[in-house]
Amino acid sequence: MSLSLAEWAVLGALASGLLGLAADRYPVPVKFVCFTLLGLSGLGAVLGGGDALLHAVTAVQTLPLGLPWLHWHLRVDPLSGFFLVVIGIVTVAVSLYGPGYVREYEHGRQSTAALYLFTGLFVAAMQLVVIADDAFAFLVAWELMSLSSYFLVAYQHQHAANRRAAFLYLLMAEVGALAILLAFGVLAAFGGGFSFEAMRGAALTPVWASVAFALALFGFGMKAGLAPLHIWLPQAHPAAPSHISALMSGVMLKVAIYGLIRFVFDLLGGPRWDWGLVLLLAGSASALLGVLYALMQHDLKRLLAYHSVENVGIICMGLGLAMIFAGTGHPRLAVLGLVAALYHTLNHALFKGLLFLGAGAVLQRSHEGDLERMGGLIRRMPVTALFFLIGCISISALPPFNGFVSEWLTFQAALQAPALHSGVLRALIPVTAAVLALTGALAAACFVKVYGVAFLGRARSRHVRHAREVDLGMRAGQGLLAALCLVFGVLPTFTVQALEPIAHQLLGRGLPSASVQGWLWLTPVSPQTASYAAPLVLAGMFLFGGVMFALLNARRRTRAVRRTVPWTCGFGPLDARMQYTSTAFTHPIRRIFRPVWEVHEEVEETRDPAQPLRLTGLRYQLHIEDRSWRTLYEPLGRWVTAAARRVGKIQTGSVRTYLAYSLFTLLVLLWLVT
Amino acid sequence: MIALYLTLALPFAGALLLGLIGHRRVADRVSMAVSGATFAASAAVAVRVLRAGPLLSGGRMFYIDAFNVYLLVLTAFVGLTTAIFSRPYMAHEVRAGRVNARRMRLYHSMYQGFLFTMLLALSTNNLGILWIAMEGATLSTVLLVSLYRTPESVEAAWKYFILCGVGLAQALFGTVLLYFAAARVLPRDEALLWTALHAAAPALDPAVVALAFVFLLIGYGTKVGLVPLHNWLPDAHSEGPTPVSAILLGLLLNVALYAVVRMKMLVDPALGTPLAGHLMMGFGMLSFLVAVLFLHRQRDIKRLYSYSSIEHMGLMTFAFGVGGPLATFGALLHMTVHSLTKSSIFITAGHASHIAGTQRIERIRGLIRTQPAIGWGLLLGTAAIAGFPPFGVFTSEFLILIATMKAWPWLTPLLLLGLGIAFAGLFRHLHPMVYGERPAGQGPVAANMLPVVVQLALVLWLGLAIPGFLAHWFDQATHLISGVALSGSGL
Amino acid sequence: MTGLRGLDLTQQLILLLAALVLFTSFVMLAQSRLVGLVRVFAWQGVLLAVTTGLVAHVSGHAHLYISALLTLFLKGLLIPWILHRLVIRLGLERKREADANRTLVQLGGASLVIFSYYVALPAVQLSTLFTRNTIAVSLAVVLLGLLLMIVRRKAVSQVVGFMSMENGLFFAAVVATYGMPMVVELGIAFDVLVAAILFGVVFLQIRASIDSLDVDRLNRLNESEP
Amino acid sequence: MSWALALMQTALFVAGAPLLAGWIKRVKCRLQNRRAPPVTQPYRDLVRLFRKELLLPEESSWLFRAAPYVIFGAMVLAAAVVPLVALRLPTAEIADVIVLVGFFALARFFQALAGMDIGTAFGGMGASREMTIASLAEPALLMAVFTLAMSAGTTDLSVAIERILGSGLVIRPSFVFAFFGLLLVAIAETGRIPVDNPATHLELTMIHEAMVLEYSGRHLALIEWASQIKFMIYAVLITNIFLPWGIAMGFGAGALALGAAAVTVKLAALAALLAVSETLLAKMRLFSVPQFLGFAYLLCLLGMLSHVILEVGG
Repeated sequence: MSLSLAEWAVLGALASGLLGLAADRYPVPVKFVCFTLLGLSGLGAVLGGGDALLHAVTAVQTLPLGLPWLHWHLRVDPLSGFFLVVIGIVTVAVSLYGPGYVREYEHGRQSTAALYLFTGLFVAAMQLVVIADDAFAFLVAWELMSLSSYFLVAYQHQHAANRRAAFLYLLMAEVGALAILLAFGVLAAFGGGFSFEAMRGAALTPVWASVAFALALFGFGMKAGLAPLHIWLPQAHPAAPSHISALMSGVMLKVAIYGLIRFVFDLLGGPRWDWGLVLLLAGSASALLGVLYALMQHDLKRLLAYHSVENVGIICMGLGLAMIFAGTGHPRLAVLGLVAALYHTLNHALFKGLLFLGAGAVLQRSHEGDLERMGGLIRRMPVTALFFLIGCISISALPPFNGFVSEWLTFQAALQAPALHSGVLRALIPVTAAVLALTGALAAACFVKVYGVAFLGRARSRHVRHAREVDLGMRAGQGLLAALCLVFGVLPTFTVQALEPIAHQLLGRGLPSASVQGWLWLTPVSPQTASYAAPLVLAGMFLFGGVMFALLNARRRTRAVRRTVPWTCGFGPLDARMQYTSTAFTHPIRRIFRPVWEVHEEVEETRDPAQPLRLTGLRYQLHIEDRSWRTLYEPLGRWVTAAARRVGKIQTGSVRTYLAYSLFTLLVLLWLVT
Repeated sequence: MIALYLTLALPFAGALLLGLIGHRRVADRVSMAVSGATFAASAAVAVRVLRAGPLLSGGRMFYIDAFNVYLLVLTAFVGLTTAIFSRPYMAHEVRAGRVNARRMRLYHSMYQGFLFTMLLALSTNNLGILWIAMEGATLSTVLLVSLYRTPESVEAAWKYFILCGVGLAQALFGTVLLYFAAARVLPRDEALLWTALHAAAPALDPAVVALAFVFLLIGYGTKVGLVPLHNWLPDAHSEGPTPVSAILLGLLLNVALYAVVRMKMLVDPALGTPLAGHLMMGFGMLSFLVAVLFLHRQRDIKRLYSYSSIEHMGLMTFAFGVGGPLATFGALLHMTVHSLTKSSIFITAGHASHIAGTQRIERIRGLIRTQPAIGWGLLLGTAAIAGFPPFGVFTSEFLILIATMKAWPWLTPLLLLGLGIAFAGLFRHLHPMVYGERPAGQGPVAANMLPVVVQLALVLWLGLAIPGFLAHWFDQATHLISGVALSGSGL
Repeated sequence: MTGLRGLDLTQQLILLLAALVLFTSFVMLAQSRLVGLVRVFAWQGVLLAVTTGLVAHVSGHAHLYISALLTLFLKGLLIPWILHRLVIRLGLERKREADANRTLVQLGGASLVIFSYYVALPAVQLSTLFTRNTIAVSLAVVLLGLLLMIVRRKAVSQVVGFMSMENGLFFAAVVATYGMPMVVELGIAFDVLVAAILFGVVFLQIRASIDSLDVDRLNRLNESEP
Repeated sequence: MSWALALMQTALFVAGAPLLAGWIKRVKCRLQNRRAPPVTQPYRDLVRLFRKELLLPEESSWLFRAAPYVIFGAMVLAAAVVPLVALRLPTAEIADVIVLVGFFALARFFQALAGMDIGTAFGGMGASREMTIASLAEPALLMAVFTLAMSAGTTDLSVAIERILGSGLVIRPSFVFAFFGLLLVAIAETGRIPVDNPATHLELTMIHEAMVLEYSGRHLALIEWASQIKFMIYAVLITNIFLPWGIAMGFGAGALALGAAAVTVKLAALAALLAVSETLLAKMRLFSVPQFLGFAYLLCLLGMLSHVILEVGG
């Protein structure tokens, strides 16, 4: 039932892709058929995955594909079910949003066929990754996912930046995939087979297990965008069309998380606490770096991409905690960490998808990706603005929306550190928790900036001033995700219960304490330790705020509220350039955390030659670069080029030299064999 | 039996015929027809072998087993597709005045002659004939490499001729040594028959056989393009007409590697030591690593892809050297998918250079916007050769990597490094060629994309699922070469 | 190895010829004028043919007589004639080519001979034919031919080197193993012939493209320039 | 019963907040030899503001109008969670201390957005500074909270206080650090001297005021009130966590009365202390605030570590 649904979902996505090839002949019908199929595929994924998750189904099947002695194994279990649901939800939203969004590509010189084809392949590949049950099928699906998304990143290839981004993306995807392949290779070597079933039985020596873990962490971390392997992410995600960015940021990163969980918790047979520590530290690092870099961006989609790095970091912190607890024999707490991580996975898919869709809407209507030129959109695009606000609140982890719940759970997991024996861990974990707190606060600051600069205040450019609200489908796509953000924020108890089968599958126990006091109260560890009644919080907010509103606005219906010019120290009329820009907004933070970025700042003063004291013009330039680029990636590139140059010298072009090579080789080999 | 003789006779007759009428307009159609017939005949042979197992012809001159039957078919097939491709391509060259009718006659005749030598080398049972066929392959293509008579092409032809000639001379010396060793345990007239030698291999004298293998490895390795004997390869492939490059890359290298492996199969039981395997691993790894670095500094599109061929031949040689069912199976599969992919890449690359009017990479721009079929063909082909699923190259590389992981774990980082660098080297040049705006005054050209489509489709098919009979052959060949069948070893 | 005492006259003659063939290789290394080079090459061919004949006489393999004639015709007459024609036609007969340090090359050649003897030892132990250690000689001839190709810059002399490599091979085939099966012999002979003709053609092409036969000027296709 | 009590306590909290503010003003004036306004002055201000006409800046959107209610709602909700007079009230279970911090963050979020909505330089400036300071203060606050939570084994305030009470009078080094850390954070978060001066209207120095510059009438009243509540929450947190004695464990009238009295005394004392410090200190430059908060963060970290190392051992 669930597996067949999942397979139908894959087929649906494939069909949508293949049908897309006809887009040049019948643009409009093909468009709608494609997105309908995509939506159905998403729906199928949600249903199939949901069935597997809620009823803890495990179904396996073998397809006559692949190598003759290694057919493709498929399998649906609660874990893959959960990720199917995640994929499905965002896919549905995208399929609602897409038809409106691709309109701007229809009249470009680019045929939309490629767009539809690779979108379908992309979704199908992601769904296939999570239901693959042997290394070969997994890798095929995985690479297909990378490849198709690469073509989508390169879709608008008339811009050189996109081409560079696509190249970098595919290169790093390839390297990561090779690492994953090796990780599977280790397991296969010990387990004597490529099917996950055989790998589960592999009895690894600790050293080889750690090697496998390191390879997997490298490979999946590169895809998930863990710092400092994140470098491709902020370049590739903005380059793709926005609904694809939503899929990549919202879902593809999650598929990498899935791979990590599947590999460490399932195949590798039980995590170890030191791996968990590594993951925890890596997670904290990329959470903090991600948000700090995001703060300095003024390209909306780039900024969102950096926030993906941050959120992946948070997810990995949860996983790391789970591994530490599991490795030190506290399964109950391990479950808590795992649930927190999975919950945040779901949430990030929702709000990051929502935010990218919103960014796409703005981009389509105002043709502006740069915050510095936006402003006042809340009046031009009220609905999009509302949904985007919900996204901002959720990602800033503010109650009562969903982002808060998962971070709260992560905190709760971290606060259980005293249960550990090792004093080092006990001291270290709370510190990482504080890092998480810092991250959350900075994220809030960042999204105040985004929303304030983009949607509030006055428009900073003509296009933005004349932007119009997007069409119904696009609004529906955003609305769906926004609604889910609220639902999963207000009903955490059910969500946690729904996640329990996964915990049972991976760690052998659930989280019974979470709902001992009924659906209203979320009490992850015990009612005594911590409790959170999200529905009551929502109700309370409405109660107190609403009561006040009612009290205060009951009278005075008669006279309309007067509007006046705000106070500007008496300088003439207010204009848009008086507002704080995004660069200005983050200036204090830039001063405080200066060493983190590579900041190039220069001020050019032009003075009146007649009287040198008079300043006629002032030009301010600010470039902020990613440090890891300079310190890690450029040296690598230089090394390869240098090596290539050196090797090139052997090919002199003189045939006599070549003959000498031949003679020399001959002599050496003869000498070797005798 | 008849089918086999036909497979050999058709291209030979074709060579003679086209030597007479090659300058006529119908020549290209005749060439296509002959190649098609050859392909059909080879397919018949394949069916025969599939039904009745290995086929040893009367007089034991020819021997077809699981190892060379699919190479036979593959060779005939690539010969056919390339012939199809060469029709519009050479027509364009004639129009452009780069070749005249006389040279077209040479071209067509030699094309068939080359196919004949390839098929002969594959199907013969006699190591001496094998050598003769290999030499014949060189001789028949030298003048094709220098067909354009540009200084570069002549230079390339010279290097090709001299280096391969010297190499093959060494191979002949190896053959003589082998004969010298075999003549003591076998009757003189059998001493060069591969079947007899294979049967008597354990009795051969190790020392002499080791010597012989060195000469054979260097000799045929020169044709495989193993570093440091590879220097002729990029020149010959970049300067000749593209169809010639396509068949040289797609077929000649395979056949040379086939010869090396055949020798290894003789040497291993004779020596009882993994010497041959280790030598091949060393050469393979060296070629692989050096070639991937070369990729980065290319300025000529066909040179670029010839270096990628060196890389892949190195990988296969390495895999055969590793031995064992996994690696051998992977290498056999890799031979197939590589020649399919690479020849289709050369087809598109040829058209691309026609579009831009040059082979210089920095002048080839905006292919997708100019002629989507060619742009996408090149892009997908390169993605396939770079080892992206669902294309078959991924499957073979997967097997090879896993096998290396099992046998020589500390060599895998080198392989990974190489694959990464190779990927970067290919795509850094590919991106500006296929993407971007279409340059002013650049228009589409007449092209027949059927071969590309068919070949890439085949590669895709092999990536998704390997058909039973092919898998069966691969498995038998694996059993022949490595002594263990993959199906038995259990995946 | 047992001394020469055990061998009869013809066998001793064969060994002498082997020595002579080796000697001609050295002479080629020393010979700097193309015409002279070709001439020495012709002599090598003739010696080869004579050797083959003698071996045929000793071993009583009839087909070796054929290959002896073949050798005489091809290596002794035809190919040298073709090369000579080419040299004349390309107007190179007066040319002396200045190559690398003569004595150094000779020393290198000598060390190659020693090396090939060292390499061929196992084969020597194996064989019971009286001509066994001629393998070392033929290997030396092959290597010397290769050396010649490396040190000479004129295309013609490279071809001569190549052909003398072939001679070495042929010498090995004949003397060490009393010749290969007939079909192979014929095939090889055919290939050599075709090769010789093709060389001629390529010469003309080279000449046409860079109007010289200096192979060092054939270096446009390289990777070393930035 | 208990719910009624909880609501009453919340009401008391909300009603008492202005009083605390008035008390501080009064003490300060005394210390600075000025004529002090009556303690009830804040109430009068609020009432006057509620009466006054509402003016909106021309460019402002619905968010500008909604913000005051969200802020006020969040603050009252936060107030409902904090045990003022009695423990074991059901409202305390709605949210633990982390959620409390979340409420503050929510209020701040909307405050800052409202500041940016009007499209003047001041709004942006205030928002930027507020978010900067908050992003440094919040982790410090959470560190202090974590110290408490880990030593009490819970993040639920009333349970924590109960356990601290139960453990009797023990001097915990971690608490000493956490106390001072929390104090500094509270000063920064509630915009008191030396971080911010609630009384100033000099544009370049203001932080909190800059955001609410355009608010008037009932909106302004709500915001002022909310900030008074916030201040009181911090005060109550500090007093009831670190010196919980006197708080009512049961719902008996006597216990409640005692609790009320106790908390009043404690708050008055704390407020006086604050007033003294505000009189002695001067407002610091904006960019020395990070050092100030860094110090607070350090204190909280030390508290945490000393808890882990000295008190748990291992």
